[in-house]
Amino acid sequence: MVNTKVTLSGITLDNPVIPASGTFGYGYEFAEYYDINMLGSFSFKGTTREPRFGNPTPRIAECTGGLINSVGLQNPGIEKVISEELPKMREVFHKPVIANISGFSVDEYVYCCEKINKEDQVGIIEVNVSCPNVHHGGMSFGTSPEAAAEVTRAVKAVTSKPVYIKLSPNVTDIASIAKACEEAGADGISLINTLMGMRIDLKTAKPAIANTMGGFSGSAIFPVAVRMVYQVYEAVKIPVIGMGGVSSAEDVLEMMLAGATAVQVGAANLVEPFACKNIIEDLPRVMKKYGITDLNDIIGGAHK
Amino acid sequence: MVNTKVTLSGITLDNPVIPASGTFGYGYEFAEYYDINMLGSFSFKGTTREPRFGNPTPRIAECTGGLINSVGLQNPGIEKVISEELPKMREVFHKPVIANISGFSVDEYVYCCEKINKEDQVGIIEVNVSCPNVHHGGMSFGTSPEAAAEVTRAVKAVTSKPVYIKLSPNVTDIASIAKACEEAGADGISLINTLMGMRIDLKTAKPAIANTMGGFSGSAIFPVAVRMVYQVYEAVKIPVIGMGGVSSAEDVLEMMLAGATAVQVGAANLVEPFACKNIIEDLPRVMKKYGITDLNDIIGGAHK
Amino acid sequence: MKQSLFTIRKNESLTSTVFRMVLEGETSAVTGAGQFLNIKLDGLFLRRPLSICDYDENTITILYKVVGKGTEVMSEMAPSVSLDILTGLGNGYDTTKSGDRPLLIGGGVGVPPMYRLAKNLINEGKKPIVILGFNTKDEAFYVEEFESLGVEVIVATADGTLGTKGFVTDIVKSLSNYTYFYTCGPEPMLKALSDCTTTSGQLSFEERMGCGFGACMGCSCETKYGNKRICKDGPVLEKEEIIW
Amino acid sequence: MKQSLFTIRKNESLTSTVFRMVLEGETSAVTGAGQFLNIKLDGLFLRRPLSICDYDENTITILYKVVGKGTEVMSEMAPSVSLDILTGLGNGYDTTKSGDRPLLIGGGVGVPPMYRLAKNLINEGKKPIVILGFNTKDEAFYVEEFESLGVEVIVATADGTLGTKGFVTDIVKSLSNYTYFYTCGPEPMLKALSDCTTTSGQLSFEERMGCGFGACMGCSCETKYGNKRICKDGPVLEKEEIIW
Ligand SMILES: Cc1cc2nc3c(=O)[nH]c(=O)nc-3n(C[C@H](O)[C@H](O)[C@H](O)COP(=O)(O)OP(=O)(O)OC[C@H]3O[C@@H](n4cnc5c(N)ncnc54)[C@H](O)[C@@H]3O)c2cc1C
Ligand SMILES: Cc1cc2nc3c(=O)[nH]c(=O)nc-3n(C[C@H](O)[C@H](O)[C@H](O)COP(=O)(O)OP(=O)(O)OC[C@H]3O[C@@H](n4cnc5c(N)ncnc54)[C@H](O)[C@@H]3O)c2cc1C
Ligand SMILES: Cc1cc2nc3c(=O)[nH]c(=O)nc-3n(C[C@H](O)[C@H](O)[C@H](O)COP(=O)(O)O)c2cc1C
Ligand SMILES: Cc1cc2nc3c(=O)[nH]c(=O)nc-3n(C[C@H](O)[C@H](O)[C@H](O)COP(=O)(O)O)c2cc1C
Ligand code: FES
Ligand code: FES
Repeated sequence: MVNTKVTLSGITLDNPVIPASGTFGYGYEFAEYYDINMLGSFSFKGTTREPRFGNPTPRIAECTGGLINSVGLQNPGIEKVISEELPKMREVFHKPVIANISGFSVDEYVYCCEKINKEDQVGIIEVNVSCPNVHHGGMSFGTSPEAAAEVTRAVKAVTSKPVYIKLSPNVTDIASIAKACEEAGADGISLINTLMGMRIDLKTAKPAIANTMGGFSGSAIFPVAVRMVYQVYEAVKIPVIGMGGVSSAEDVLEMMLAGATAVQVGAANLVEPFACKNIIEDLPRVMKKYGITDLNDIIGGAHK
Repeated sequence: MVNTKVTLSGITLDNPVIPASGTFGYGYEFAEYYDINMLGSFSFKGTTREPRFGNPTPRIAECTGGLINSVGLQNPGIEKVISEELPKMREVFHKPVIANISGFSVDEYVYCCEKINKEDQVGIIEVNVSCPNVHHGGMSFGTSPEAAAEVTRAVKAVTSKPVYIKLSPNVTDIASIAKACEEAGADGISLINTLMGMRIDLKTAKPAIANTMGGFSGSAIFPVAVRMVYQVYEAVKIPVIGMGGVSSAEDVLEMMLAGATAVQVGAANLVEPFACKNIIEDLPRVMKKYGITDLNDIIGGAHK
Repeated sequence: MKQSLFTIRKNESLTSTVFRMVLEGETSAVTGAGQFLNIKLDGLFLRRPLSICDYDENTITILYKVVGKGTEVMSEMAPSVSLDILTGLGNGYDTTKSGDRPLLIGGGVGVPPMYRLAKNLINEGKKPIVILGFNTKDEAFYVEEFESLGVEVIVATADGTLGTKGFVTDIVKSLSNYTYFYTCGPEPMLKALSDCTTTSGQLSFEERMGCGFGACMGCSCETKYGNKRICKDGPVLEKEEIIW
Repeated sequence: MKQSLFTIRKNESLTSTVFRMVLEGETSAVTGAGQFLNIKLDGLFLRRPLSICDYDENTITILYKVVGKGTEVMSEMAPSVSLDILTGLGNGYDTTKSGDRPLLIGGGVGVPPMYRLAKNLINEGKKPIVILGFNTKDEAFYVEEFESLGVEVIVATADGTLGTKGFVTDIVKSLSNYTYFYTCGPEPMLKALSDCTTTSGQLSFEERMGCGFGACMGCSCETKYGNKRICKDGPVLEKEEIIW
C-alpha cells in the first residue's frame, strides 16, 4: 500500500490531484461522467463580484502541446455562485472545495473573499492575482511584489480560511512575489497561471483570439511551471500547489519533487475528460515504479 | 514569382530565414550537408571574451515540443573566433553573418564588440543580454530596461555595424526593455532567447540538467515568442528579428505577421538538420497558398 | 458524453476536399440529429469537433472538409486505424417543433447534420423539404443520398452549375408553405436565413472549442435567454433567442 | 551524416528488456564500427541515439534496451513501419591501433558496437578476445552471435548465473597477453577498465544529446586534447586523453 494523502494548511486530501480553476466548471459537468469524490479537491471557476460574460469569441486557439484561452473570467458573479452553484456542487462533491477568486481592484477581492469565507463547503480560498489592476495602469496584481502583497493582506484581514495566492508566471522574478505574499500572510502559493501567448491565423492575417492575446497552458508549459515551483519552494516556507501542463501521474511526481504539496491539472481536463481520474488511478503504479511509498517523502525532493 | 527578400538595417537578405545562435555552430558543420549560402544569413555561436567550456553535463533535457539546454556559452573566446572560426566560415558562407556576442559585464560586451566590429564578414552584431550580470547580483542584463540600455549604449559607442539587442523572454514587460534599447541606439531587436525551464529526472529525483535549470526552446514556446514579437513591434520602430519555436514556413509567416522582418530558427535545426533548407524551399509554396507575393507586405500585418 | 475508441471502416472522398468517414464503435451516447463528436488526433492538442451525419447501433458517419492540419491528417487515414472519440456532444435538433413541412437548409459543411435530421423527420411522418447550398457543382455532395430518402431536394449553387443559380435564401424566399426550419452552415447564411424565414426555426452554430463538453466556457455566446455554451447548450439555438 | 527513411524489417526481443531491430535503407553514410544513428520518433522532440551493432549494403542492426518513453515506443513497433534516421554519426573505433590480440569489452547495452568491431578486426586478420558483462543470465544477449564469429568469448555476470561470477574488470585483470582494448558500457565500468588495463585503448561514451551531429555543444566533455563533442569528436575517445 502506498500513501497518497497530503495536507494543505490542515486540510488532508486523499490525493494531491486537484482540477485547476476554469477547466472543471463547477464540478457537476464532470460528475455526470465519474464520481468526482475521488479527487483530492477541486478549484472552481474564477469568481468575480459582478457577473461576467468574459471576452468575445474566438476565445480558444490551438498550440503545439497546449492551447491559448481568453475566456476572460466568465462567471455568474459571487452572489449567484454562492446561491446557485455551491448548492449544486455540494450534491456531487462532499469534500472541501477550493474557491478561486478574481478581481480588478483590491476592494473586489475583499468583497468576494469576505462573502465566500462564510461558506463551509470552501476549504481554501485561492486568490488569482493574474487579472489586470484597473486602478493601476492595467498591469496585473501578480506582476509586482507590492501589489500582490497588498491583495494578500487585504484578503487575509477578512477571512478565517487558508488563503493561497495564485501567481502569474509572466514575471521576471517569481520568487520575490511569492515571498512578498508569504510575508503579507498568505497560507500558501498556487502556481502557475497561464503564460501570455498569441497565435495569428494565416488565413485572415489576424490574431486567432478575438482579444489578440490570451493565456497559454497545457503540457508545453510544464518545464516553466516546474522551474517556478522549484524557485518558489526555495523562497518560501508555506505550501505550494503546483500546476502548469500536468497531464500524467509522472508529471505529478515531478511537480512534487520540485516542491509542490499538491498539484492541479488544467488544460488536460479539456481534451481528456477523464484526465484526473486516470492520473489518480495511475498514481500508485507510478509511485511503486519509482520506489515511493509515501508522497509526503518526495515533496521538494529535488532540492536535496 | 514571389519575393522573399527582406532588408535588415540596409543589409538585404535573399530570404528571412536565419539559423539562431547556438544551434548552427559556425556553419561549416551544416555546410557538409547542404550549401548554406541559400540561407538569409546565420547567427553564429555566442562569443565571450574568454574561452569557455560552459556548464557541466548533462546539459540537455527533453520536453514536450522542445528541449532545455544549459550549454552555458561554450566557445573558444573572441580571439580564436576571429582568428580560426571566421576564416573557416568564410569558406562556406559568402554573405554577411550575424555575430552573437555575450558577456558578464558591460566591459566584456564592449571588448568583444569592438573586436568583432573590425571583421568585414560580420553584417550585424547581435548582443545577447540574457547572460547574468556578474557585477549586479546575477540578474541578467536583459531583465531591466536600464541594464539593457547601458549595454546598448556602450556597445554602440564602439561599433559602426548595426547592433541588434537579443532579449530574454523571462521578464514582466518585454516592450519596455525593447524601448529602452531603441532609445539607447539599438538598430534592431532580436527575440526571444530561451525561457527559463527545468525538468527533474524521476529515476534519480534530481534535476535533469547538471546546472539545475536551463533555457527552454522549441515549438512549445512559439506562442510566447509570437506574443512578444507582437508587443515589441508595437513598442519600437526599429526592425525585429523574431524567433522561438519556428519550425515551418507557416511559422515564418506567422512571426512576420506579428512584426518580424526576419526570422531565426533554433531548436528545429538540432532535430531536423535540414530544417532551414526545408523552410526556405517551402516558403514560395506557402506564400502562394496564402496569397502573398512579397514578404515585405506582411511584416506586422496582424496589427492592422 | 462518452469517450471510446472507434475504428475507421471507410474513408473516401466525395469531392476534392470533402470526405466521408464511417466509424465503428459504441454509439449509445448519440441521442439525436445535430449532435457532434470530438476526435483526438495524434500530435494535435485540441480535439476536432464534427457533426454526426448519420449513425446506427455500431457506426457513425461523418462528412468533413479538409481545411487545416487535423482534417488533412484525417483524410490520409486508412481503414482499421482507431480513433479516440467523445460522442454524444451537443443538444441536437428538437424535432417536436417541426410541424408537417419543415425546411432543412444545409450550406457547405453544414449539410451533414441535415441528413440524419431528414431521416428522423421522415420517420416521424413529416414531409421535410431539403435545400442544399454549394458554391459550385464540383463542391456539391450528398445530393443523391438525400434524394434517395424520398424527400424533395432543392440545390442552389452560387455559380448556377448545379440546380438553381443563387443562394439558399433565394429558394427559401420563394417558398411559403413551410412550417418550421432547421439549418446549419456558415454564419452569414444563418443570419440571412434568420432574417428571411417566416417561421420559427433552429440554427446550428460553430465556435472554436476548448473542450466540447461544457467545461471551459471557451465557446460561449450571449443569447436572449442568457449565456450559452455552443458545445453543451448548443450547437443548436432557437431563432428567437439569437442575438446577431 | 545522412538523413533518410528506414523501414523496420525485424523487431524482436532478446531478453525481457533488450530488443533487436533490423532496419532497411540507405546505409552508405555508415563508415565503421562504433558509430551511431539518431532516430526520430513521433511525439518526442529529441532523436534517440543508438549504436550500430552491424550493417551491410542495405540494412542496419541495432540492439536497444527499453529504459524510457522512446525505447518503449520502439519496442512496440511492427515491421514495415518507417523511421526517419540520421546515420553516419560519430567517429567510431579506429582498428588500425589494435595490434594482434585486442580485447573487446562490452557491458550491458555497451555490447552492441562490439559486434561489428569484432567482425572488422577478424576481417583484418586479428584475433580479438571478447568479454561481455551482464548483471545476470536473464539479461545476457548476443553471446552466441559473438561465438559464431569464431572468436574467444568470455562472459561475466555479477551474480555468477552465466560465465564467470564478477565484473569484466576481474577478467581483464586475469589476462595479460592482449595488445589493445576497445570498450563500451556504463561509465563506472569504463573508468575501472581505464584503470586496470595495461595497454592503450578506446572507450565509447554516452551523453545527453541535443543534435547528435556537432551543432549544439550539448554533449561536450573536456579532454587532455581539448574540448570534444561526444557526438562528433566521439563517442570513442582514447584512454590517454580522458579526464576522469
Ligand atoms: C459543432 C461543430 C460541428 C462541425 N461539423 C462539421 C462537419 O460536419 N464537417 C466539417 O467539415 N466541419 C465541421 N465543423 C468544423 C470543423 O470542426 C473544423 O473544420 C475542423 O475542426 C478544422 O480542423 P483542422 O485541424 O483541419 O483545421 P485548423 O484550422 O488547423 O484547426 C485549428 C483549430 O481551429 C479549430 N477550427 C478550425 N475551423 C473551425 C470551425 N469552423 N469551427 C470550429 N473550430 C474550428 C480546430 O478545431 C482546431 O482547434 C464543425 C464545427 C463545430 C464546432
Ligand atoms: C552514442 C550513444 C549510443 C548508444 N547506444 C545504445 C545502444 O546501442 N543500445 C541502447 O540500448 N542504448 C544506447 N544508448 C542509450 C540510448 O540512447 C538511451 O537508452 C535512449 O536514448 C533512451 O531513450 P528513452 O526515450 O527510452 O528514455 P528517456 O529516459 O525517456 O529519454 C529521455 C531523454 O534522455 C535521453 N537519454 C536517456 N538515456 C540516455 C543515455 N543513456 N544516453 C544518452 N541519452 C539518454 C534520451 O535520448 C532522451 O533525449 C546510446 C547512447 C548514446 C549517446
Ligand atoms: C480555459 C481555461 C480557463 C481558466 N480559467 C481560470 C480562472 O478562472 N481562474 C484561474 O485562476 N485560472 C484559470 N485558468 C488557469 C488554470 O487554472 C491553470 O492555472 C493554467 O491553465 C495552467 O495549468 P494547465 O497547464 O494544466 O492548464 C484557466 C485555464 C484555462 C485553460
Ligand atoms: C543548444 C542551444 C544553444 C544556444 N546558444 C545560444 C547562444 O550562444 N547565444 C544566444 O543568443 N542564444 C542561444 N540560444 C538561443 C537561441 O538562439 C534561440 O534564441 C532560442 O533557442 C529560441 O529559438 P528556438 O525555439 O527556435 O530554439 C541557444 C539555444 C539552444 C537550443
Ligand atoms: S468548448 Fe468548452 S465549454 Fe464549450
Ligand atoms: S549533441 Fe549537439 S553537439 Fe553533440
